[in-house]
Amino acid sequence: MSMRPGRRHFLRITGAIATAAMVGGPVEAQRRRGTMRELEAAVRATVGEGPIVEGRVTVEIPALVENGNAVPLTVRVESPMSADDHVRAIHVFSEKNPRPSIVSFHLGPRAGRAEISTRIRLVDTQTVVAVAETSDGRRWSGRTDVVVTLAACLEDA
Amino acid sequence: MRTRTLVKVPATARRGEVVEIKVLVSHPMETGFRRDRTGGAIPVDIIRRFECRYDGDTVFAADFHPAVAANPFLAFTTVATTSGTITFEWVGDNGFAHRESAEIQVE
Amino acid sequence: MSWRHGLAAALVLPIAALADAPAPGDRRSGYETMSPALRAMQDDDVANPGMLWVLDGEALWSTRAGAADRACADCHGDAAESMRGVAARHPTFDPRSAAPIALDQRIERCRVEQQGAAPSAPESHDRLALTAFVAHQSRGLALGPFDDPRLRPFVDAGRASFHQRQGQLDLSCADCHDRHPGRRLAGNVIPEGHPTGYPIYRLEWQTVGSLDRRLRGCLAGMRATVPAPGAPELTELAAYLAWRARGMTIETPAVRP
Amino acid sequence: MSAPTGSLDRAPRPAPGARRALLLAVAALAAVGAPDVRPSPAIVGDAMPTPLTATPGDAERGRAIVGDRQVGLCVLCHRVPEGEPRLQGDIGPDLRGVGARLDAGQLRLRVADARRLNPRSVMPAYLAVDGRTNVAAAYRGRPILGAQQIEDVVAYLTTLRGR
Repeated sequence: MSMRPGRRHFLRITGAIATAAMVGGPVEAQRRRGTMRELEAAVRATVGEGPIVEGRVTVEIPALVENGNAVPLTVRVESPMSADDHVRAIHVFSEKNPRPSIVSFHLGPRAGRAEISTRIRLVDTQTVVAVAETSDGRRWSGRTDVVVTLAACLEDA
Repeated sequence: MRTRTLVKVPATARRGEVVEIKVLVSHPMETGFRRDRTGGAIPVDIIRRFECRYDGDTVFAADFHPAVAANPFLAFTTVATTSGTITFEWVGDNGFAHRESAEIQVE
Repeated sequence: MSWRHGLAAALVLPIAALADAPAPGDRRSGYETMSPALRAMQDDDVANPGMLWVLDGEALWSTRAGAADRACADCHGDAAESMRGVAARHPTFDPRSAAPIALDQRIERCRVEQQGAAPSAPESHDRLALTAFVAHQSRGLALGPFDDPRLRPFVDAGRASFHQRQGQLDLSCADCHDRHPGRRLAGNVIPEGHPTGYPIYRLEWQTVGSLDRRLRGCLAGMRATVPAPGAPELTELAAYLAWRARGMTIETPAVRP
Repeated sequence: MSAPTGSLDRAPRPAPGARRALLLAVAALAAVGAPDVRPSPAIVGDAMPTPLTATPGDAERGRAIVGDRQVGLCVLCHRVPEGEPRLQGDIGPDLRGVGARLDAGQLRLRVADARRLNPRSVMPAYLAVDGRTNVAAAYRGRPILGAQQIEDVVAYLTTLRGR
């Protein structure tokens, strides 16, 4: 299989997830391969083709989320944030939401640190991926798996 | 409904210090994926863009999609450069636009 | 708990209920069983979305309204002083209706009668905002003591309804909140059900809501008939819950999943 | 004193005086539209040995009912072998291996009317309609599960033999 190195790097992330999903049975594994492909398509639509290297990006979400309507999220990128070496943008993607794009942040050396917190919606237990673009034109990624609790009692049931 | 915001910017900072800014704005962030009681689709109504300017320069911005939670919250940082005004602007669907500002004293 | 409280509890509570309800010393607010992330959301006033309602209430407090063209502040002055402790006393016995009255109902009466304002719906934004603002003035204070003897029959009625199995699922409030707090109902940790933070910002709602709304949601989950907001049976239940949580700290606006 | 809760794993303990007589309303069963419902399920010891319907339970359908948070509701309180464990409750006994601990008749009684064995159990009587208070209009006169659904659930539970 011949692929450009960067693409293979990113697929390795999704491949690892698909392997992990095998524990949940072949149907689940296939479904997750599908959702991860959609996620990757959204990443490509946002940052274009070219290498995306796993690393430097930390996606922080509590291990167990009590409600998917407001999930605390912190993304952090290792970067000196200097005039000639800084993070330009961070894009956050969901694997299973109806639309993969969650939020994009635009920053620069005047941020001082590449660390942003917000609150997002996640419809289900899934993987969240963040891709950072640095001033040298390179891309980095990080991800985390989140378990989202569904409300037990629905008000309008 | 009125738009309310909560903004936290340190009143004073040392030059070159990295300061944390937190902002919260009231907005339902209607996703467009929900249905009302009669089964009709509730149209999407979200904030699309947030910008933070420091003495006129954009130092941070965010593009929101429907997956940003209701009453959007952001915490980010900026380098204290000079005494001045930091402004915050949220712009979204149906003509939504809201501005806030805060002063910072840099020593 | 003082011996006087203990004696009062022994006099008021049927023995069977005593065996089940968490002892006052062991009671825990839902705050304590939330994740650190949600506790942080509640604790930081800039991160707590409920504060947006408090802010709105603060603006309403000093806005002239109604036929009388009067603001709350015109009569009550600085809410930080005049409203401090008011939420801790509600629901309180209302001599005029000879029944308990909840804080939002008390505020509504004032608005309609003193300001000449148009009546507002129980879950309307303005009512929630003003109630959240007034209740926020009691943040950090202890609930109660709810020792007005005129309140007692209503607290008793509320207790009876708390222990009444109902709905298709044939469950009582006590089945979950007295007997199984801390256990998980699906993925959700069952709280003890103390009304210490209302109106609350509930992530499930994505907005601020009242205790009535929470109680109605619970009843719907039990597949029981759901009283209208502000119905006397809900206020009785609220009076019992407040009495049961007496001495606990007011958190308004609390954040809950 | 902590109250006894779910009784699935407990020794048979018929309720003293059986205050809640098991009135499995035949009318209610008819209302769910099961033509082959047997009229009067007998209780023997801690079991209901005779199936509620002539059609044998279908374990696959039972699996779906148990896992559905709006239908069987079982996972709200119980752990089952499938699905995300962190989304399952721990109020009632763990159902993994329950098929090795209890036979079909014992399971049937515990689903149909657990409170026959322990009136204080939070486990509702799934087949009963009597003695209910304040039932929402949409559910009035209807048991939580119909007779055939209970047979399906029992058929599934009997397959849960390992942990």
